[in-house]
Amino acid sequence: MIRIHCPFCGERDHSEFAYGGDGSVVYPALDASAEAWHDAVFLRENIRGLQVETWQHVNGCRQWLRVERSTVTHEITSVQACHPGVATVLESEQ
Amino acid sequence: MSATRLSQGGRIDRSCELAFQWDGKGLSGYDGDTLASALLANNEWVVARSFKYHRPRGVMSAGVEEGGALVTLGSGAHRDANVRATTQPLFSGLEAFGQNAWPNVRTDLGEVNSLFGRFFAAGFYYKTFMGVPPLEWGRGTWLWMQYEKVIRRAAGMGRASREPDPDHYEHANAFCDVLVVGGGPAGLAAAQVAAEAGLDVMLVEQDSKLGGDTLNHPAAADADRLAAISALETLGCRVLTHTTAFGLYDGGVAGLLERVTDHQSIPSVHQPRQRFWTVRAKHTVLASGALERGMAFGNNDRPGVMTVNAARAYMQRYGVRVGDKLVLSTNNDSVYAAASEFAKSGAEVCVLDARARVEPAVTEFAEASGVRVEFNTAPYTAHGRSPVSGLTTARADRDGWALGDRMECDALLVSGGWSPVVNLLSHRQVKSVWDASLACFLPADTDEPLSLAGSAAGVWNTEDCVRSGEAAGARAAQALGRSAPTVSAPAPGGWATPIKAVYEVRVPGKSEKCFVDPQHDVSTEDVRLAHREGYVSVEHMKRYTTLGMATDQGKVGNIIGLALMAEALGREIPEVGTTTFRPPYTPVALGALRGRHVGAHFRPLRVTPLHQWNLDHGATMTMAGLWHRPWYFARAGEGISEAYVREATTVRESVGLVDVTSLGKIAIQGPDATELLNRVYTNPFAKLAIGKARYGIMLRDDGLVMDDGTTWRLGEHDYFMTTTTAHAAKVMVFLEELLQTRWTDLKVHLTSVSEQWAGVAVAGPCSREVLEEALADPSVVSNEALPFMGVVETRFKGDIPVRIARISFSGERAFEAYVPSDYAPSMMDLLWPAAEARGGCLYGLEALGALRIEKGHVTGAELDGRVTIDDAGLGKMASKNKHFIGSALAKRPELEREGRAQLVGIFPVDKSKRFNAGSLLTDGTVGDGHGEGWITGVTHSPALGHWIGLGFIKGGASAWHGKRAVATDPVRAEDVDVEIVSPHMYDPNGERMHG
Amino acid sequence: MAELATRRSALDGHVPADHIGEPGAVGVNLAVTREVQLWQVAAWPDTVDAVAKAVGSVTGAQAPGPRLAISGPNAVALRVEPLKWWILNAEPPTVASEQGAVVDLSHARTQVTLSGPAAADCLMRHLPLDLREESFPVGSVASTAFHHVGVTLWRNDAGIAVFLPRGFALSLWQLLLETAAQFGARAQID
Amino acid sequence: MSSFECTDMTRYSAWSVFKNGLTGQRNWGRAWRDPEPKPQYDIVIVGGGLHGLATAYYLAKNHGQKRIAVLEKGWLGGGNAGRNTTIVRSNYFMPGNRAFYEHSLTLWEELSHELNYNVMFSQRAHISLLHSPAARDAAARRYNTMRLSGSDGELWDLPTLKAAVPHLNYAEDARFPIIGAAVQRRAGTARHDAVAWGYARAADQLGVDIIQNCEVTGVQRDGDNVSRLQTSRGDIAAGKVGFAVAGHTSRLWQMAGLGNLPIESHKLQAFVSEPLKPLLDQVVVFGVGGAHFYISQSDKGGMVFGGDLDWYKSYAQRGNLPIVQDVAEAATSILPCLGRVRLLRHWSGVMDMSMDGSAFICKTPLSNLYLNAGWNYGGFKASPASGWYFADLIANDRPDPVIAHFDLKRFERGVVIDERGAGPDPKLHG
Repeated sequence: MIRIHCPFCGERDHSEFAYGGDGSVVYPALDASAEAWHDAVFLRENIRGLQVETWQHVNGCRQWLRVERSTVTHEITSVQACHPGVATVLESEQ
Repeated sequence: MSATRLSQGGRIDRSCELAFQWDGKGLSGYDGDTLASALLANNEWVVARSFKYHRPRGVMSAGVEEGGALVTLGSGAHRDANVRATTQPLFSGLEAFGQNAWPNVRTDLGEVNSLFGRFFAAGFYYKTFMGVPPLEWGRGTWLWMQYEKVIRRAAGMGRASREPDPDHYEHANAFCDVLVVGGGPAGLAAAQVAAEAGLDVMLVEQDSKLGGDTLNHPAAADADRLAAISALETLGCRVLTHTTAFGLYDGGVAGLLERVTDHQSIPSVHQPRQRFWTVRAKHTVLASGALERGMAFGNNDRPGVMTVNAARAYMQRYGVRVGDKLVLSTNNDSVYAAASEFAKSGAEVCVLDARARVEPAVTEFAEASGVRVEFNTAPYTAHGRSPVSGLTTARADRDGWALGDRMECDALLVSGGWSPVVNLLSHRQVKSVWDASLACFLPADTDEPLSLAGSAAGVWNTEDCVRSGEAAGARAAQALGRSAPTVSAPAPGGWATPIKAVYEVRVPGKSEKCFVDPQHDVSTEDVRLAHREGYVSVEHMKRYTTLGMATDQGKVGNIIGLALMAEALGREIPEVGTTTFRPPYTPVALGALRGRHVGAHFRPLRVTPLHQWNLDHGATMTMAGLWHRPWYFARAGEGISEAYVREATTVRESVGLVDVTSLGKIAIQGPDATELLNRVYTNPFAKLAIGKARYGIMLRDDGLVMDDGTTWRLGEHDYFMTTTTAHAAKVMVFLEELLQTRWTDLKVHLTSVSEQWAGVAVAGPCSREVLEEALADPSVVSNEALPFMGVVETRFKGDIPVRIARISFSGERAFEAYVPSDYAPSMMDLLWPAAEARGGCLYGLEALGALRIEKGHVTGAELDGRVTIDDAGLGKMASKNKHFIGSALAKRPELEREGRAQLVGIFPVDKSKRFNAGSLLTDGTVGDGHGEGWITGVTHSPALGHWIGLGFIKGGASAWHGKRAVATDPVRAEDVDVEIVSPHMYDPNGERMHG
Repeated sequence: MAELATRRSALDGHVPADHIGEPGAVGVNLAVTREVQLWQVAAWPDTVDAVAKAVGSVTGAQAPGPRLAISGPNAVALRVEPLKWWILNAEPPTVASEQGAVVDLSHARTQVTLSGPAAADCLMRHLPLDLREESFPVGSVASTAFHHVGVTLWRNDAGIAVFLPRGFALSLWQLLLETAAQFGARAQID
Repeated sequence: MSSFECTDMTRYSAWSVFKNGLTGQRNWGRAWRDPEPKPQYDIVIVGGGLHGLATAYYLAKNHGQKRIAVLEKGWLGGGNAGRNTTIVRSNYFMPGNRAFYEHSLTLWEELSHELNYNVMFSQRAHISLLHSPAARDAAARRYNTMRLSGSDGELWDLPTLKAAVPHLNYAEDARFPIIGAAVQRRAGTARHDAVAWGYARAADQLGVDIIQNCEVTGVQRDGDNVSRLQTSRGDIAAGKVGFAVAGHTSRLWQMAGLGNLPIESHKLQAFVSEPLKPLLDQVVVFGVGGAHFYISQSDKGGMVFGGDLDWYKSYAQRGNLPIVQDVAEAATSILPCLGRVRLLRHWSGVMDMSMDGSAFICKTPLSNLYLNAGWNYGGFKASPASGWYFADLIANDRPDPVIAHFDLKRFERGVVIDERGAGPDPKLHG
């Protein structure tokens, strides 16, 4: 069990969360080219080591989180809310 | 020549005699016995047969490492195969049976296999059984499968019941600061120090009692053990016995198996049989002990050959001395205390020490007790069958071993050294480190919050183990920010004389069957054969010989195998490798792992607020994802076919009511709600008026269709979206992802209100009248007040709030009405009498399907994740004037190619014929086998009076005009000529729903 | 139907009247709340303070921070998400859409309150949360997974209240009753 | 035959087993040589798993290629070859996949004879349980496609299923009652390690150098050409290079300076129970209510089973508890007698999960580099055909029409070969 420190809920089992995917992907604007969309949707760096990824605390506070985690040891080094406004609110309240 | 139950000593309760059955024979033991100790006390030496050669097997250990005494427990649905007799507590009425033998373990005809043992070397089955012998003529797999039937019957150990397991199990969660695995001296000390530092400590012990190896010492030494236990009690430490920490996982999480009732004669029906704990600990102390291993010598698998410490356990803990004449074979100091205890109890004891000499202090005490010691000596082969009656020794000489003398004995006790239990560390993929001076793998350092203590860390003496435990407890406390006295951990080891590495006793020019893995009948020669054939990496050796793959996962045999391979390769043990132990440490019943999530509770059932109401009104349910939904409402004499045709007909003729609660519902609120919808739907949403609903399609990022539904505008910044039942959760998550990760500037809140609102569709020409009768103000649903796609928030009679949209899935005049869930039955009690009075009906999913197929409306059967919006015939809903999710990638060439399969309607040419969903559409030829299209749904159309279908076919209906198409269905052996038509098979202009 | 319609809980008809399981003392009491009143009030990141004030004005106490509930003289507020509160047993405040959003969830959750000496143990058989008094004292709020279903918990003076999504409530209730049997249990609805 | 010692024992048979039994098993030679790497090969296959070994074998056998090496960083078959649930089937239906997996199945049927190594392919039938009319119709489409393209496939009604597998959970109050099954009788299981060893031995006999403990640490390019591979055992020059390193493809790809791939590495757990006397004669597959589960019994008697991915990206060969629970729930819900059966081991393998659940056997931006990757869950059953078509691609420098869409550009073109219809999310393609 990976334990994820949710910035709102505290440390929880990863089974409460849903894995999103590679958090470094920047999705292009809706009017961007098919090539730009192809790269964002289909291509992955597939890092072996520390990667930024998204998880949603789907059975918790429902926040999408940006998690830095090793894909080898599963160790997590940082977690924050993806939404910058939410991240700010949580920082001010912790 | 027999084992003796001593009249005193041990930790059994002689006042509590327990009757049990062994292979149909009534025997008795005492409270505190294991099945193994009770069998030994009754002189039952042969308790099992080996996997391959069916050699007789007896008790070889007193613990979880047991490779011999595997038995079947219980009968009927309670039958439990491959139970270790050595860890099964005895209880009154226990029934046990020998397994893998016929007619029984004492006389097993399978033993004939032993005669052919020379042909059954490791991996022989890879070389034959392919075809007709002797040269494997033939083709295909048929012959192998005939051989395989015989092989499968011979393989396997015990026989599992085929009846459903009648017991129940449960999960439990726990949190603690420190989890201590193992309740021996080190574990008890670690727990005490950590608890004294103010930490929340949990200690788990697989045995029924705390104390670890001290339970195998004379009972007089019990004072320390009892003091340690009571200290933990005082400190409030949580202690679980009968509980195995079976696996260590990420994040400091351990899996434990608590055997709640396995040791009870008549358990409470309310207690689970076993409990699977998931423990999250901030720090874990592994004080999991060490296992004594044997040596490979001739017939070392015979009943009566066991480890020294096992024999000590049987005497000191269970009051059973395994023989009057005992030969102990050792290469280390650990056996001498036991030897003197055996001698003092009246046995004749001889120790064969493989070493040339030892420190006098080691043997002094034993010799004073009458123990005879011979140095430079080891067993060459055991004699006798069951149990052993003697042995021939080997004497160490310059080149290795030479044949020695013959000796008599009742039991041959062996100590080939000790292996720390590093299995849980191995679960963390920490490789252990070979220590040549101690002849064992020691735990390596790790960054994880783990400490090793006691003999698990290679510390051999009890006093040192206690200190090692204290040091680990203190380390845990300090790591968690508590103050604790600093205790220096003792170095590994502790024997006065070094161990002599002896793994195999082999005399040049002689060969005996010597076992490395007794459970799988892997011999020393098998390991050497693997070497000759090039299967030399540790993993290849393991897989080729099956060494270490039996139910003990090679807890004691692996090291001997590694040593033999190292010798064959002329390398050191660490160069051959270490094996990775996988969880679980000891096998865990699947029942425990599933807990209560089985049968009807395999997945939670989701029901609508109308569930009971529907059942009360005759619904037959079907599943839709996790939901139960009404399938059809049969009246007397009707089956599903009659019922749905009647229901669909009634909807077209008068009115029907259907529970649509399971649709996903999302409240979309905020100043940017409109913008969000306009970006995610393919069609324009920017100008939807308040009080209006619109049908919308969403694509995935890759441009294929994700979902459809309607969205109602309730206010300037307030929308109510419905999704399909199947994709409700997925759509919600996707929208949340968009708002929280991609479009964080949009001010929109999403709330799932699926559970808040119960919905019913009222469909049919009389639908308005039915609603009018139920509404407080009937005028709100007039054609003028509520035109097609209009939305109104109003009240039913009885002051029930309701939101109504005039939308239609059936093609009839229809409304969807949603009320807060707790009011759903009341709503139906208003609507149903009004519908019934007009000859209306309740309808279910089957009729819903019939109605939508007639109209060519798509559902999940069509929107299967591989179709474009054009394929589904909805291309006109993709706006050309805006960009939306999926719009970029929807334009990829293959997705816009001419001639793609398009949504069509399907009629049989002969209108009396039916055809099946799942049929392929062909042009009458086999072609490339993929057909020209496929059929997604069929129904008997009440409106058209014949079977119709929806499906996809290359080029769509226009390309097939006047051409022959066949609905071909080889798996149901039906071919039907069909006509390809427009998917809008009924009322194509939609006149019926607008009136 | 001239009279007012009545609300029907998801667990109506599924609450056994007799002692459940192990005879003797009652380890767990399970009480179903028949009529839940629950409003969700949401803020935007830059209006959290203003909405907190509005929530406070309804409950008569300060709006709770993350993972907490605060009972005021008029009502209770639970902080369930970074930008969301639940208000129990009161009408919600008026919040303009520039400030936030309000939505009624009164019928979306079924409330079951567990009390008695084994209440936390019983719940921890299913929930991966540390519910022992010292880790989850009165006033604590948490959301977690109960057999793959998202649920919200709140410890108050009466026990541990669990808010179950209505459609799953019956299924999860059955699991709770099965588990509670080993402790000896009573159930009630009111 | 180069340096291989050719004795009359080279050929495996009942006769050779008998003779060796009489002579104390002393005359068996090595199953494959342990050669030192040569400085140069015509073709180097990176990856000594099933796909790499099969490729080398078919390059030598079908295409007469010489001077071939297979480089394996650890021990042969130590990746997913040794960590799968051994199921072989061809019930794929998307164009390309259909013909590919069917070809694989026909190769499996003769593989023991072909390799002279008993891979124990047992055609014990693959039974996918069905729980709703909609699921039955979806299966019908798939199995009809199989039938129409020359494979076998059947729909079983409940009585037929009950007769074949009497101890499934047929209770009416089961959470997902069973209504029937879709069955491929020619499908079954094989002995996974034996396949690796059999291909290795057969390739070795055709002169292929199989080099273990040889990790590729760098890919040296000469423009659009791979010139040499840096390895832990020295540099090796190669005329052509094939990558077949499931789970680690992205790493090699990036070593070659080629950027990103439509692949993520995920881990999939596998499970085996204690050995038992025969309890289940078929492969049974269960997929409903978000669950996914498959089970069979090995010849040794262990129940071998598995479920979904662990749902998050990982290169760690170890699993986590939620899937252990999920799998136990499914196992005991469909086979209620398994409640008392004990799990002996669980472990995990690293999968190349692709964006559409389908594989890649294709040319690459480099003129002499070829890619074999993206096998998702399906790698074991695919290995014979994978080797067959990959060898053909490398030897002839053009894809066979069957693998026309197994290329990296298919996402740009918009080709849909998504068996599950799950869309571009690797974790959903289990």
